Amino acid sequence: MKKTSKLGRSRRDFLKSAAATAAFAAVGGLARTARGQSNEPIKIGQPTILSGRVARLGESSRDGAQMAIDAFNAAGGLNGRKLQLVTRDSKGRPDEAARVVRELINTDKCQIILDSEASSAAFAVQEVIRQTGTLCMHACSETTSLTANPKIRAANAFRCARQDIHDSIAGGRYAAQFVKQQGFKRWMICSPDYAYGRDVSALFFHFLKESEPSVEVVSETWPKLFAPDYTENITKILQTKPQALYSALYGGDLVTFIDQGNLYGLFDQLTLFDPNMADYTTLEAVKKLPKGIHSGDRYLSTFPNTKANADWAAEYQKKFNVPPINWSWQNYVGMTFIIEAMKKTGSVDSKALSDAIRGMTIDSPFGVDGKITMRAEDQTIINYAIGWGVIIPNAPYLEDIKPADWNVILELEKDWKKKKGYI
Amino acid sequence: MSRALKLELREIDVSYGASQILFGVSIEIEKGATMALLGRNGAGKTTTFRAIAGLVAPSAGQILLNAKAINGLSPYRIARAGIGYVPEDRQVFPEHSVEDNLRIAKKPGAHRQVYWNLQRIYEVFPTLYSIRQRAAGRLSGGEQQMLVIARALMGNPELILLDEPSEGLAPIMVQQIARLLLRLREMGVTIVLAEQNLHFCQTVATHVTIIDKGQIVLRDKAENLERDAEITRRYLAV
Amino acid sequence: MNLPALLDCVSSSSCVVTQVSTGLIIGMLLFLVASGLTLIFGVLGVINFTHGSFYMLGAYFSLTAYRVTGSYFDAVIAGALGVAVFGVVFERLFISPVYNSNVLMQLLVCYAFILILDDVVKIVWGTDFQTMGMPATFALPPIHLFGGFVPPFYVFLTGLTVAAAFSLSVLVNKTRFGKLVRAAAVNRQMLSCLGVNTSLLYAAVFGLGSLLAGAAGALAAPVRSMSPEMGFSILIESFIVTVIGGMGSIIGAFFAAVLVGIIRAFGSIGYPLFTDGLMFAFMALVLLVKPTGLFGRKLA
Amino acid sequence: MALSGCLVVIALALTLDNPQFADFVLRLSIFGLYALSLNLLVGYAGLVSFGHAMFFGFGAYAFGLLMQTGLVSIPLAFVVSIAGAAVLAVSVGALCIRLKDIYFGILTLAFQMLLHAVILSWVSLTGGDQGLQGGIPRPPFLGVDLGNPKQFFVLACVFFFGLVLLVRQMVESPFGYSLRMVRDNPERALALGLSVQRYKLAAFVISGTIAANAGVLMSLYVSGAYPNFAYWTLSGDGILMIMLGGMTVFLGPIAGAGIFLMLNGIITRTTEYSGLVMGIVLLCVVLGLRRGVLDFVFERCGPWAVRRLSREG
Amino acid sequence: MQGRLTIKRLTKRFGGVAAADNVNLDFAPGSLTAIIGPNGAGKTTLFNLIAGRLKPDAGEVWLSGENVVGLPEVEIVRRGLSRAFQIASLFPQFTVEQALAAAVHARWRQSHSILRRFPLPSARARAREVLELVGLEAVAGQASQQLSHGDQKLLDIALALALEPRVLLLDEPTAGMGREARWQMIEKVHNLWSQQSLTLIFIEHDIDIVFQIAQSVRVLHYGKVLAEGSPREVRGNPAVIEAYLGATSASVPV
Repeated sequence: MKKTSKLGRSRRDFLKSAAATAAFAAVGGLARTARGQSNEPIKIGQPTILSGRVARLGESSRDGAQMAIDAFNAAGGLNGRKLQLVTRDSKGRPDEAARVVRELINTDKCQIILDSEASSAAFAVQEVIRQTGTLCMHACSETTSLTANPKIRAANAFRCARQDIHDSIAGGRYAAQFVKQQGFKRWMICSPDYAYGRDVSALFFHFLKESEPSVEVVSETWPKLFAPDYTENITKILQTKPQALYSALYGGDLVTFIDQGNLYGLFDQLTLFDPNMADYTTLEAVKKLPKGIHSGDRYLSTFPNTKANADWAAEYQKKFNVPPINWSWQNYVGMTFIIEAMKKTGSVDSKALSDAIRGMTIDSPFGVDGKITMRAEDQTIINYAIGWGVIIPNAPYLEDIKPADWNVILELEKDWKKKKGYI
Repeated sequence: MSRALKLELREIDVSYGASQILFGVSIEIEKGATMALLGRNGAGKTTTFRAIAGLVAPSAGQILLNAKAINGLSPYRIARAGIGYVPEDRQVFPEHSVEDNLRIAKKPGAHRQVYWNLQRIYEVFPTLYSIRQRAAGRLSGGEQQMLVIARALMGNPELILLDEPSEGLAPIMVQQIARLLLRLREMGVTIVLAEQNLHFCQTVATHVTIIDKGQIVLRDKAENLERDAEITRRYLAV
Repeated sequence: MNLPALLDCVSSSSCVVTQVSTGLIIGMLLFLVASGLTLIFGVLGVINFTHGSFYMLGAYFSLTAYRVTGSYFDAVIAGALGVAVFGVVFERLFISPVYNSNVLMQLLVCYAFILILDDVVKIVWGTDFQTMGMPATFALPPIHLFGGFVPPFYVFLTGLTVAAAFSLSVLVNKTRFGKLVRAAAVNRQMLSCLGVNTSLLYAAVFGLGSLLAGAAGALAAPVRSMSPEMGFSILIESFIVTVIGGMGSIIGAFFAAVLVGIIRAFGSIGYPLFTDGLMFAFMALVLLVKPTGLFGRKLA
Repeated sequence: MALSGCLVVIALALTLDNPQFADFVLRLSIFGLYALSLNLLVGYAGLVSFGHAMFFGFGAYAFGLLMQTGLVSIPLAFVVSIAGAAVLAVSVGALCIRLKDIYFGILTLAFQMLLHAVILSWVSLTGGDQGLQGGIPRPPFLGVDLGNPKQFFVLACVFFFGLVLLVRQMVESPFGYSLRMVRDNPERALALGLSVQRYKLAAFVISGTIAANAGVLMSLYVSGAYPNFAYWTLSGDGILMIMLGGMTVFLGPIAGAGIFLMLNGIITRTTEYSGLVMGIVLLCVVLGLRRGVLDFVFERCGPWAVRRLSREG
Repeated sequence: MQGRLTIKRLTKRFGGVAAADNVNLDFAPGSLTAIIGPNGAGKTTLFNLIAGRLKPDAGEVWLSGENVVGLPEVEIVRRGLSRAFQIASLFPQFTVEQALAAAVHARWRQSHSILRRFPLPSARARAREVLELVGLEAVAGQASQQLSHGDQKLLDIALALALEPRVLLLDEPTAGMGREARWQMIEKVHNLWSQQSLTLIFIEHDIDIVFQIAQSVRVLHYGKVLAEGSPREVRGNPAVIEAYLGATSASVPV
């Protein structure tokens, strides 16, 4: 209740202090005119990264969200009001992300935040919207604690992205089968030295060992994020001679790692498990894909192997002239949840939308059975497609995909949360 | 050194920031002359040289070399126009060997003439030949002084500016430098030297100019200096 | 910290061979970038903070050349020369006006260009990371050496860098150009008074330094994915190398690069989570004990 | 005069109740204070530090961590973090001031990056790259509730103006003049009996401590602390701010921080090529105003500004 | 012993060159002594050694009965020795009054005071006194860098005087001045000396000035004491003349 009044108040104050605001806004090079509210577009603020090494994250997030918005607007919008996406670069810096979100809410009058920040900035965004009460959809952060930890979770914040824990349970289970078949006992970790890399690696082995206690992590190596050179890590792996290697590297780092590893014939000597390999940009960039890498899917037009998914990918490709990637579908789905909630409530009120989204199930090409659910208890999505398979050099890139069993995921997740004291 | 050379300073003023050092200094040097610019510490000798060499721009007046204005040109252009400069503190390249110091300075003269090469330099400066591999920073003061004079010659200049070549040298070295300058004078090199040491100037110079507080107070031939004893004592010595 | 692992490694010859060769490989590319940085600082007195961006440009130039010509050799030449030309233009237009300014001004010009070049790369080559792929010539299995592995491409890279270091040292110590360069580093004004066009010399030195950065970028292209801001981590590392070796000392840069490579190679075994911290700590230590670096000239 | 300025800003912000304006004022307080503290070092003491973010980051983390323990009150956490920053500044400063010029700068940079590496590596304490998560609690103290945005705003403004006045007093005190002497002519200062090294150290410590204050304010503002608070980019931004605003006028750094924040705001709002535009703007400032501003600042305007300031005092 | 400066066997070498070579000198309290010698004789180095800026290779410097060799420069200043420099060493942006007040603060150990505004009234009053003493009242409000050369030199001396020294070292107080200005300057210096009960030691090139005011003269040459005595004695010394005009033996024709 407090939150709604806050939103209302800021709107009234905007009119009350229009002159002063205009004066200030002029300084900021921003021209605004007060207009009637009825056909004013509904603004959705999207803080993201548009510069530097992961600018691709921002671009594909924007494209994914835009695709959903365009469809909705073409169908008439919300009682004639169109949606408008306002995307801003935060450079991935948490304090800058916090500033951008405040600005989007306060100055640009965005009523909804589609947070397309990587993890550390997502936490900063969470702190801002906790204070403002604005509806927030995290569409990129995969760090479990963002929504799973009740101390960090916010009532008005949802996550529409893969989650470390889900990926890791799926990966751990998948790897356990191979351990059974091949007898891989000696494992090693080579993951990026930051929260995501550490968390997802720890979870993977947690669940792998749960099924196969004989597995042993004999050594670890932690390259820096965006490291240009992995030679020291590769030679360390060669020294250790593990049977299998788990790596949470992704994107350009993964490509560099594989290219440099190839020089040493690294992948002839062990089996690599990486949850992030099966993404188009990565697959197309690796010039010499080694045989037999096991990977989780990020986004593939062939998984789930449905017409809906293939159509969506084709439409995306046609619209933006690049293939969709993981962040594309996540933002698309995040936006879809928001739109569905608007349709249902006919409102843009944060509280009303939050209530509607909580527990909502939508039709989506990326769900295991064509549906994705926003779980009410921790406001995060489940039932999205997760599968592991073996990488092949050409399209469809991933073969022999074993879809994960969500019943198992949910069960193990629950146990784990209990252990962590989250429930 | 084919043409008749003439360096001319016309009424130049030089200031460093707020303090003016030179006030309307005019000097003329003809080819083949050895002119001594005498004056006490701080009289403006070094500043005059720096102005000629292009290291400081005069705020007024002109500097002409063979009737062409050279003030305002960058130092390397002035050097290429035929002026060799030997600064007061010598400024050898300390880590380079003696020979490298000379090689660095090697260039043809303003009219593409090449008289000075390593061989000729070593003939005139046999001492340098014997120490040619030594790092210039490790030479004695006198050796360094020889080196920088030789270095200036390697550029085949029409005129060399020597700032206090006798300063801080032992008497025996001063003698050697004096002999050297006389030899250069005989070879027809035009020399301008700044000095405090009157006797030294009387030995080597053909002309004398005395500068005091940034103004020229006397211009004369060296042989007439006895006649100017009063003035010299007043402006130079005890 | 994992001291037992470090001890194990040190007592195993194959581990020592592999990690030392690893250190050398890491050090070689670092040296190529750092040598340009140190050369420019030594002569011009400017810390070229855009050096990492030059490395990035070298990689992208060579990528484009490789895609056009299909020849890795051409790609490296294009990367190196392209960046050299860019460096000369950059020096003439943007750095030379601030030679006599406050060091902060030079810093700001460089910083501005880091920002600009990252975005230019983004506009021209796109935000996605790009890869060149290993040229067929080097796509060979690794060589076994005393129980360790060394990839042929790295052997080539190391050989080339050592050759470059050697040529650079000959160039700087034996040729007339080198003598002029070293003289300019000590006393630009006097050199100018000897008739040397030092502005031209400065531009040439800046061009040479840029060439080295560009060459490093081009040489690294087959094994490192490219993306905007890729110059940044290189800049930091080569800056550390430059400071440790002594700013202005090429031989210092060589030893420091190898040293940093070795620290990283063994640090990744002994202190896997603190290798960056190790490098900064080492740099601070060197600065405290000998501010001019291990091989630095004593300042006048 | 300053006091009335403070009151005007607070009153303005409260009556307008414009969140963006308040946000800007808060950020200006934080970065203005940070730039001002850096200028105490660079502008007044002539020590060009490339690692000033070390203290900003330290302040933010120390305060955030203390508050997250839930055991201490805000004033106590504040005092402890500032004292900690002072201790850090004394130890780092004692080492750094032994070096001169660029070497001083590089050594400060090395220590700053060392702190950054520690923050990234010590995950169990600092949260590594994720920073301090879950918000920073703001229990009420002495009748002040910082959880209330208005109260926080007023307190931050008062805090900012208080510190600005303190710094102002400092630069106008005999101590401040001693710093200028050490900057302009250390040899003469020594010959007058001033222990140059001690003054440098004092400047380093005071400046670091004030930067830590800005860091504390920042951690309260964003309700967290992140590794980039202690990263070189923030050190660089500080230098950018004082260069933009001017180093010889007392309020220059604050103006510079304002310009920087506005520029950044405008650029991110209008283009996604923020680096390109920011870079070009910077180039224009550095190369375009080079003769004007630099001469102006360092030669002509210098004595004028000093005179003007001394007349004011 | 207060104000006596005694130098014993002081030696300092730079590379192979001896800038001070076993120098023994004694300056009585309240005396006025000139040090002369050609360029490069080691005069300024001698001052730097006395003031503690340079550490001697060997020898002792006794100031008011205490050997100060090895003490930091600041400590030597605090024991009553101050100096003015050959090239006026000032704080260019300070006004004359500010500079003097700053020096007074330094003398009174108030330079670190943070809570009060610069300058403290007492220091300002004292600065005014020094100003009057040297006669710079008219330019009190001008920035140091805008002063005329002569006034800059005077301010430099005033800064040293503001420290209330017992021993004052002046390095070429008249360097770079016009003829008139020199005499005015030296007259002031002489007056200051006679009013302040100072041990005054100055380096000077203008020999007329030296002979006019110095009680005694020390001649340095190549780091050695070549001669000492009254001006008259020194003036007649052939070794001194040779040192100045250059050795006649140097003019051997080839």
